[in-house]
Amino acid sequence: MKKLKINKAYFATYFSIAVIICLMLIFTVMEKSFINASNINNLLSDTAPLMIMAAGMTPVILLGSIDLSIGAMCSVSNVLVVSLIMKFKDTIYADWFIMLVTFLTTLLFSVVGGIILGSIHAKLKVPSFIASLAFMSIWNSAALLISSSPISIPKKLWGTIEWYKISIGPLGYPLIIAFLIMIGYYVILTRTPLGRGIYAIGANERAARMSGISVDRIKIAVFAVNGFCAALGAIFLMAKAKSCAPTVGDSFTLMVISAVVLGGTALIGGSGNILNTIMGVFVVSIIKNGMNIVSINVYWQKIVFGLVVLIAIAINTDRSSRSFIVK
Amino acid sequence: MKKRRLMAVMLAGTMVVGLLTACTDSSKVSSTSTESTSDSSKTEGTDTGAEIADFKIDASQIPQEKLDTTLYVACSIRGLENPYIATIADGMDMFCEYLDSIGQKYEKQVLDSGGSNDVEIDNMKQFAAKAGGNAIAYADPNESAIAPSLAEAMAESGGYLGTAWNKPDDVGPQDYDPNWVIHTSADNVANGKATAKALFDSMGGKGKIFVIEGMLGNTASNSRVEGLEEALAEYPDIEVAHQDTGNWATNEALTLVETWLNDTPDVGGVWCANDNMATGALQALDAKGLKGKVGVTGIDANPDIVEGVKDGSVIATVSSNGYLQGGYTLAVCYAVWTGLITTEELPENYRTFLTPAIMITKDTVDDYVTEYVDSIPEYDFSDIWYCKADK
Amino acid sequence: MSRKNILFSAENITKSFHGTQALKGVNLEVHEGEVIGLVGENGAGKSTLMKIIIGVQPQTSGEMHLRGQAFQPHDPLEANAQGIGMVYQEQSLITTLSVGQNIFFGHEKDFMRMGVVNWKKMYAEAEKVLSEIGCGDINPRKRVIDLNFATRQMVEIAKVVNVTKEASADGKCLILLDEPTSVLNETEVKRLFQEIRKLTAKGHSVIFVSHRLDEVLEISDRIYVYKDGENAGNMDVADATEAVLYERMVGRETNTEYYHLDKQVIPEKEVVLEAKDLGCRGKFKHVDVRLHKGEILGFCGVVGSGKEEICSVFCGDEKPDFGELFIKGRKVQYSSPYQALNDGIIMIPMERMIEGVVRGLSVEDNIALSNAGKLSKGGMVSRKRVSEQALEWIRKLRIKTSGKEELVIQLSGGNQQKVVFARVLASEADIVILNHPTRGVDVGAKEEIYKLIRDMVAGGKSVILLGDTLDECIGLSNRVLVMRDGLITGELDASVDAKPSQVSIISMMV
Amino acid sequence: MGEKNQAALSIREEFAAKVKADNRREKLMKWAPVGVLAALILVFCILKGSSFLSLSNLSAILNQWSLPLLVALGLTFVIMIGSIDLSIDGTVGMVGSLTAIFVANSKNTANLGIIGLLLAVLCSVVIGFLVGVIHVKFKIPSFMVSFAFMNICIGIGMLSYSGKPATIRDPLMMAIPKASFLGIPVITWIALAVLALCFYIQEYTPFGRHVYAVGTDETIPKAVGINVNRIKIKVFTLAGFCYGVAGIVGALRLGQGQIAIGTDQMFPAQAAVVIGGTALTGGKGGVMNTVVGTLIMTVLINGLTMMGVNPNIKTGIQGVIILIAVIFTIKHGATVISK
Repeated sequence: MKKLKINKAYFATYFSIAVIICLMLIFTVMEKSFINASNINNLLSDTAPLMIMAAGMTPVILLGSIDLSIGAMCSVSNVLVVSLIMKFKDTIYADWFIMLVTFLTTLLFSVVGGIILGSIHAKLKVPSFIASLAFMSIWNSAALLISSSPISIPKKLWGTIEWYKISIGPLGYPLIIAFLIMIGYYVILTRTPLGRGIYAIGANERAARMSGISVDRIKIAVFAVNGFCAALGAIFLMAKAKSCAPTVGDSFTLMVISAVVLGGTALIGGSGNILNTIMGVFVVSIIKNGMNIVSINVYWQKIVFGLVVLIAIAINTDRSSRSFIVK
Repeated sequence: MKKRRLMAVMLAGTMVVGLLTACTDSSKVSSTSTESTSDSSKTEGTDTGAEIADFKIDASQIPQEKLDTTLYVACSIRGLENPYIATIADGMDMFCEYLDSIGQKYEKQVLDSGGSNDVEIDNMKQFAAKAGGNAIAYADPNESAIAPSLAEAMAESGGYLGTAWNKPDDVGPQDYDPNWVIHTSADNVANGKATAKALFDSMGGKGKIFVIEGMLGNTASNSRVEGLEEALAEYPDIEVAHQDTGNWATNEALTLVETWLNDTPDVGGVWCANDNMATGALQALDAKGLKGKVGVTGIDANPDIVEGVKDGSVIATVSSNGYLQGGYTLAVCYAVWTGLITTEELPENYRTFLTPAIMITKDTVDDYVTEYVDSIPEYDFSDIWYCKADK
Repeated sequence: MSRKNILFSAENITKSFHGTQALKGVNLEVHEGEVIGLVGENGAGKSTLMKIIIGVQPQTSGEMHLRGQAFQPHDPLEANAQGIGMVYQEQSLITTLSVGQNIFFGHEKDFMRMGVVNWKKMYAEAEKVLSEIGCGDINPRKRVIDLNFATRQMVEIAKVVNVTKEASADGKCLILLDEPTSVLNETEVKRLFQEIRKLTAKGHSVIFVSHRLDEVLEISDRIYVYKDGENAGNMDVADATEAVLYERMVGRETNTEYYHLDKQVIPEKEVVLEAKDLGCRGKFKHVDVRLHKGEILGFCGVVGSGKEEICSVFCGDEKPDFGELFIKGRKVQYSSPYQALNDGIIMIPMERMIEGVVRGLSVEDNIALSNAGKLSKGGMVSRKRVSEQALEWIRKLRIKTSGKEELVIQLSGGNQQKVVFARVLASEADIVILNHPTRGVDVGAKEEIYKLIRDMVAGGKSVILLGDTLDECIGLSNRVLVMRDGLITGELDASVDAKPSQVSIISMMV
Repeated sequence: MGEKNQAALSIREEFAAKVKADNRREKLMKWAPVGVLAALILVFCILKGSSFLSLSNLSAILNQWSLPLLVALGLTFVIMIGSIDLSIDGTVGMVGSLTAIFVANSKNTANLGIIGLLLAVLCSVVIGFLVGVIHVKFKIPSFMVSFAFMNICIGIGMLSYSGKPATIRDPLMMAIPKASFLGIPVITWIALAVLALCFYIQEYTPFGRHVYAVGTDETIPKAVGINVNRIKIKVFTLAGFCYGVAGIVGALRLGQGQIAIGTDQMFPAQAAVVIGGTALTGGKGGVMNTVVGTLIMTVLINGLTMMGVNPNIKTGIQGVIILIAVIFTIKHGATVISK
């Protein structure tokens, strides 16, 4: 009995690992350079922004909510941080100081943005799907208003983003930060009253409220942290591309949510965990990376991606409880 | 300074039209190039320049070991929905045929960014990692800002990259020696201006126009609009009735023109930043029975727009000649990879330069069709500098 | 009575879920024109058997016969077609549709003409069906969401009657009623029973499942008692009394000291909760309440008298429109139960399955829900303390579970309730509002709960009690407040030797 | 005692008044989307006057309305059963691309005419069916299935013309977008026909009723013996049909088949459906709500475009209006649960 339960709890994780191993085997057989050091290095470092945003999205989905504005929030933060850096272009401040000020301002902005969205969702009872959809439009506009065109960071300020290249062994700095955030979230979700509240709200909001859990506050906090993660992802993207673009986050929204769900976190909330999200993120990145490495015809890439996602989620979905309603 | 340069380009553009009509016999399309000068034109005329200009790939000089190494060839593009972009991939295929002919072992692939900066960088990194130094690539950076990152991705593994269209002003191929070999561009400002002027002339120099921009914040779109604005300055009687972005998309342009036609039914012309949007504008005009009466211009030379030029509903479009861009950029990179040429030998104006564009108007359309539509042009890729507009 | 033809029989039905046996081989025989009462504790297997009969889930082994022929429905529709219909414990009406559409839900084809549903005809038919069961006053065009629960229940019965009526043209039909009276008031129950008698007079049969033994005794011809998934008795109603049934169900005699009166304590002077002229628009008004430390304060009143709403205000779930609330002498204004809990007030909600437990979480996590903060050190919840606490309460309340990690959803209904109690008790709140604490709880568990309540008070807590029955309210409380139409109409002392009579309270309630 | 009776009476009256007020509010809420639409029209009339109300602009609005309406109609049913469909961008684009290569066109020699259109719609119907089947049979959330199919369909669409979109040459097909009947564009008539079909399905077939039931509480129809899975599959198939017609309309309007026909259709459609008053939780709303919702979005975009509002702000304004519309039309209160 006990064994059965453990199996169930980590069902998604086991299958995700299986999916990842299968994918890696297939790609390696097709093109052995898939497994070479520099590609694995790429795979690991390029995953960082997606990983961070997925970390932020996981508790949102655990709540049973959804945040479609994450991509747009990423865009607006991305543009904001670079335009702030540009303000310092002709000053004499040290790189680290510029970095600190601009990053903190951007992160603060995103947290405030998250709080506004969270408050509208929690206090005014607007479904998160539609509230965040509206905010998607608003942030998109904001990003374009801050800068309608991409800005490159001038060469003399490249010092502000050199940290992105630092790596310890095969793990790049960004991925280490992403993992740290993941660990942080793991601790929060499993070990703190906040985390238990998140699961309880996701599984039964009414009961959670009646149990004396501060539902609104937790929701707002989760959305705030989600905004933070989006901004951090945006800063990574900025460092990676040495520039910003007002549409940079667009493609992330669905990708992030898919990665979380692919990991096995249920969209209706209340079940799933952060480890699964890591797996989900790797499934998505490996598919994308692998398809390029084995040079699948571009016209076919989307089709293959769709099919592999479908197969992965089909393997990964916990269907053990028959009565479960899937929406 | 910039203005003057543009004027020169414009002049050259109009000359080309004339030239094109004059000489159509040659199977080589040497005469269809738009002459222009580049930023670095000052160095022109030096001895090295002349020597370099005559450089040709001599297959016999390529070491056998290089020929036997698998060379990874790629073009990194924004997505294959757009006919122009598809011709770049075709250009790569044509270059690969050349590689076949000289016995080079290779593998080719298309990297599709789907319009995302991040994906494009990731793709390039992955491609470079896989090739481990034996790589040449053409990249059309999604935004100018990411060109250095693409170059950096290539530099890390030692491959060779040529970019087109977009790069930041303060960074160039020299910053990533030797891996960022060249950067080329069709002259967006000139093209935007040329089509605008053709449109205004067709309207008799006065009247109202609609302006449909490309994606907000896109360099190509901004430069083309810049060209348009320059043309507007020269034609004071032209009034812009409406201006908005169509996001490069046909349906959005359709919606825009449909809406605008209601309060400005007396519009004289529609200027579009690319042909996809021109298709939409045409469709909206057609629905109101104004097709052929209200002139439309675009850029890219999509098949349907070229046809439109033929039947008179489109005033002008410009072909940036993706075959040439894709194929020759790779050819230059190939020459560097084989070691036949080194980046140090290349003066600045051989690292960053303009590629020839082909203006298509009613007068030139037939030649264009015979040359590029009914047959695929043939290129001699050993003559790597053929793609240089000022050669 | 049982000399009539056998309509339906089930022999040796077993059913196992996830390795646990819900039914260990039960038998049931229904004759034509008979009302069968089916009683048993929570988890005895009543509902499981109902679901098997109606075809929602198949049995693991055993056979069923209908009119002498083997009967094995694959879905409820098939059961319906053969004359078996069921009214569910959970409300099974679609609230966004109208009454008529609900009654004929799944049978719209009968009203199709040229691919279009003839609504007019359907509503006319619905009116007929409703008046047949004596509910002609319900407008079939009304949306279900606009009806109260009692009316909904009648609609539900109308729906089942309609379904089975069709099949009964040639034979007799069988209607399963699973806890149909739980949301009905007394007059409505009466009406329901009339309806049942009308049905049986026509030769149809009914299986009636309920926790209320008095009702079962009133309506049934024959009673089956199940215990732990096995037959524990089968008797004619003439041979049955509440005591007999109770004994069969729990296997022991009723404790004479049912309410543990010996443990009733005299409250202290200290007022822990005071309401002054509290009011909620359209719900209650002019409510003045004082709750002393160590007191059990009972609220009596019919459904809709406002007692539920007062509790919602006390525990912070609703905001009052007028008046003031003082907790331990401090004026408060709550906007969420979270704030109330901080002041030591918590409620055990009535709908425990919906509001009380998070069924997707484990037993230990549920128990720790209301006091996670207290179990944490430096912001981290100690897993050890959570599981220690869970084990303690599992032992104390005798919660039947395979382990503290078991998900609550896998427990039986009664045990889920116990988990709620464990959570509330573990929360260390000192003012506990008990909203129908014994609703849906079997007799054995009831007694345990009474004992718990006594222990709580003895431990210095104060309790506001909304009793499931009047008897319970009187028996447990130190003081009883009677409510009617949103007003307090009486206050009665209920100390050990001066318990008021039910009659005196009822006179103030209605 | 007398005084207390008085008070009791007033409680009852209060309660009755409250219920009445709630009912009135709810009824008012039902009409709120219509109010928003009216307000928008009024604002644009005042600001832009005759040109906004001109016949040609009204016809343009109808024309622009057709495609979002078709897409949103299909989505309405999906949302009513509480599911979600992300495949829109892909299916619409795919059908648009396929339409152009099935009828007489500049790319190949196929000339299937009307049959080509049917074939194209069939493709999306099959996709919808597959989404539904995989969703219910494998118990995969519709979010993920439709996300996968969005990618697959975009792939198929792109593959079908390989970078060089086909221009429609069929004279009939070329005439349709220009034609109008009774002053209303034929394309709008097509959309209205599908609207009528959807309304009929919703109101007059058992299936329509069952859709509401599945959205409200799946266990109920299950208990009555209705095959919930089949209903869901039917809903996705119907949605596929609507997207298919939308794809054809898009292709005809453009005169060309390209994947961009479907681009960015999905999120506005979701917004339109919800603004119209269909609840994301399922079971509430309907086709007519969607009509209003899509009209709000179309009029808004049309008006903003006519006023020449800075395109950068345009999407932001849309977002704010979505937010306002939803905040005013949903139930608040402590006990409401919104996810």
